[in-house]
Amino acid sequence: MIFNIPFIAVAALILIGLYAVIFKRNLIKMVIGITLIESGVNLFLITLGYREGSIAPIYTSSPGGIMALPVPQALTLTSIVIGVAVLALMLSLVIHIYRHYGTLDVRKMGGPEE
Amino acid sequence: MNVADLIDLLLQHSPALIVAVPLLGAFITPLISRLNDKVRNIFVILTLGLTASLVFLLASDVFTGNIHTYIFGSQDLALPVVRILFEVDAMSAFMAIISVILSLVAVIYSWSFMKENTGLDKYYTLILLMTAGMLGMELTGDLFNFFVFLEITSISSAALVAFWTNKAKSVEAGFKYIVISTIGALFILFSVAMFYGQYNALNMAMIASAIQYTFLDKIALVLLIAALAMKAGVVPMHMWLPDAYGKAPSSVTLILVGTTQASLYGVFRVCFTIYGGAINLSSISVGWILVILGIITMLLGVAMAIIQTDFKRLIAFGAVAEIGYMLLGIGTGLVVMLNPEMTATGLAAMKGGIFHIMNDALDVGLLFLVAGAIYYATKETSLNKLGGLARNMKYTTVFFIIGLLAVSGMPPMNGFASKLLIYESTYQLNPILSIIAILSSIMLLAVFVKVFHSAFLGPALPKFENVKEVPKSMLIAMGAIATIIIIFGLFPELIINNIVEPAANALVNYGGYVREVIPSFTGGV
Amino acid sequence: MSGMSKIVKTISGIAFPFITIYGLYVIAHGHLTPGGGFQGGAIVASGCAMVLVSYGSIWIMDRVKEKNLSILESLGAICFILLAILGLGFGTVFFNNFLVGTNSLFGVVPAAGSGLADINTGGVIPLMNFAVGLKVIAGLFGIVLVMAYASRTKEEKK
Amino acid sequence: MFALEPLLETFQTGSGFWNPIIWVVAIIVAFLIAVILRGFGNKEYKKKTGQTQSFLSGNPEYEKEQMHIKSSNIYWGFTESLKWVFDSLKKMHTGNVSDYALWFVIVMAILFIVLIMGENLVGAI
Repeated sequence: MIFNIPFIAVAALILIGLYAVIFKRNLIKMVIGITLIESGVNLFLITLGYREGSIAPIYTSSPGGIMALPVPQALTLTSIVIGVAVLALMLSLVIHIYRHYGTLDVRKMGGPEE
Repeated sequence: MNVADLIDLLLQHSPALIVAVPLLGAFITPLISRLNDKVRNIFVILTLGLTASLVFLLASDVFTGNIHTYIFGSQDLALPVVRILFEVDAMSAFMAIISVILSLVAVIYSWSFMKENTGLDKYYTLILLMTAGMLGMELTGDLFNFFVFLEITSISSAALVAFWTNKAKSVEAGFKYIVISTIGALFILFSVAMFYGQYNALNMAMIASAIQYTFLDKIALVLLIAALAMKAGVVPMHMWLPDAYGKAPSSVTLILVGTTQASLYGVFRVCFTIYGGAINLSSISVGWILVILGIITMLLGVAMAIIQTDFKRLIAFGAVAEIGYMLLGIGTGLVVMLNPEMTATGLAAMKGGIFHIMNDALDVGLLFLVAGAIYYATKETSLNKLGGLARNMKYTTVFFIIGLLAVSGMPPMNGFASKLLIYESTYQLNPILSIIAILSSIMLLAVFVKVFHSAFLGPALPKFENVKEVPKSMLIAMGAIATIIIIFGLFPELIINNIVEPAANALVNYGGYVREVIPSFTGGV
Repeated sequence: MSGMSKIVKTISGIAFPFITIYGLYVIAHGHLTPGGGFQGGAIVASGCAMVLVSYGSIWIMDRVKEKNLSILESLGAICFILLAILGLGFGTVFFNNFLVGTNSLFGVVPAAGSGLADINTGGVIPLMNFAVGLKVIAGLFGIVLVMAYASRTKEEKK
Repeated sequence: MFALEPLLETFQTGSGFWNPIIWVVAIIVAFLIAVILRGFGNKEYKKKTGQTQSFLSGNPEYEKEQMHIKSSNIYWGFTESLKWVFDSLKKMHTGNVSDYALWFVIVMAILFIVLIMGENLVGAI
């Protein structure tokens, strides 16, 4: 039962992130929502690689015993790297949007065309 | 070493080189642009030309029925499933040809189109990155790798959509695009994790051989279809697409068409290959989902296109409508796949859908290039203010007529052949589908006739008196696509037999795809 | 961004070399311990970002040119891909670890089983870590620099 | 070396056929007929006479800008009669990223219901 807690956390993080993206009007808060979704997915990946009583998958000077799966950790790392790039791009676009419109509220921006 | 050996070696390593060459070129570009702008442009065109020739070399071999696997990092092929590998079948090669043609044309077009912009070294770097990402998505045989290339593509294309940072709308469109594509990509990663948790594999072939169609697999299927369909611009998740297409520079829009289709390729790969082992009741319901999404996409795209007054936004809605035809064709193929009486119909529908992917890329791409040419000449995109341009821009007008006829499926252009296949095969599934498809095609013609009338016909307007024909590089780019459209239109049988049919067969024959990696696999037709 | 108080400047000046050394350590030991090019590069870049915050973007912009950073970034990426292509040239396939077993630089194969780490192992992996580290340092610092420079207030622009 | 036959082959679609070459020949013939017919009329056409000027029931000619039908006026009747459709479609496109994400979640929910509940229903029947 205790091992289900990470999965509940994953679901909670993703739902909170989606809530922030869909219902928050501030662009920065939407960006935060996306990073929350990303953290949720990363947590899910890491949790998949966990084995009960395992140690970190470092081969040198290992005390023996079972190791956690290294592949999900590598995937998580890649996903974090990509997340950094996405975050940087989104924030720089937000800076540009703020320069043009003078606001971060989505309702006060250009809106639909035609 | 003689020439034949060299070509053999190149062919063997081409899957890796096709991605590596534009990637390397992307990072050399900022260094070269220190020297000279012209040298940089030539370098970028040469890089993409080299990539294109590698793609053609690989495709010429793959279309004969071989499947190429390329395993990274090791010479011993004993453990392919734990390594990252590229797996190229005819469908991948078909999509790679589309992507590389679009990128090459876009770069030639940008020579004049983007001449007056600053920061072009970054522009070309991003274009090459985007090309590498697209090609990677299409060639890879590893789901996580697919996600990585998807993200590379979306990051670089979002930056390119917002390239004109002095325009508020462009930046806004870029932001929308990156938000939407990141959410989609994260859900794809979530479903990849679900696969990894169940089957301990990231390899598409490995997952396909082990898939059980459990509850988690169903959730993963939902996430994958929804996320990839959103990236492909399927209604009602298409709304980012007109924004991004309409506000990006025209040369970028051309490649964006390629990226949406790479995502569409992802949908098909998921439905046919990864879930190929789970063909039972599911294939019918998934097929119907694709068909219904396709019908909605067609109708809504074309209805929104009718009321648009912005040139590029209108074409973007036309592009949305075109996506529906591909979904309709492939979905029909999926619906009737298990019905032994309708095998021929299913294959015809798949051929139509797949052929239409290429036709749509060319037709819509040509129209976007024409829109860019008009923007270049007049600095105007609103159709209400344009008029009488046919007097000053003769070649552009001819190219627009070709694009107009092709996109609305008029004979003898290429769009007709693929749409004919789709109409006839969907008629056998359900006549109403076929009628809706024909109706929206007619409406598409009406939409583009409206554009033709308001931009090119009418009295010569005084403010456009001094408008000149666009520079040569743009004409060459448009002419190249127009030529391909006419050739495809005049000889459809040649194209379908040699390129489209192998691709359709490769998509259906998932067992062959799996056996290439796991020789002991026995499933599949 | 303008600079902060003298205390912050002094402390960050003292801390910066340590952060940099630690980041470079993480990069150099990427093939032995957790970490690698990206993590170490992020550590170094965050040290640079600390200096940026304490001294202000205008002060940094006078000393570090964003153009040079982007060249460094490109060089890192080119090195990475060239190493992969060298795997094709010297070895057999793309990304092949052609240095392993050559007993040259990083080419020593360690004894099987667990034991103490030897830094002279790993083949091309440490070299790739260096390339990625270079790219990440230059890239992240460039991003932070450009963002800080772009978001400066109106008074500072004058 | 290069065979001509595959180029001229008729394209079989399974239940029909399509040959663009024949179609092109037919179009060229039609075009020639049109040119000949136009030639008959052209004889009586005299340039720089009253024949070349526009005639609007005797009213004076408008300015060029006003003569051109604007694109939003084309298909006016069609869009006007289906106004409720187009208005609701326009309302759907808010241009707001949050709504785009909301649509994504909605579609995901619908697909989920169709794929999971739908199959259970089919199984029950």
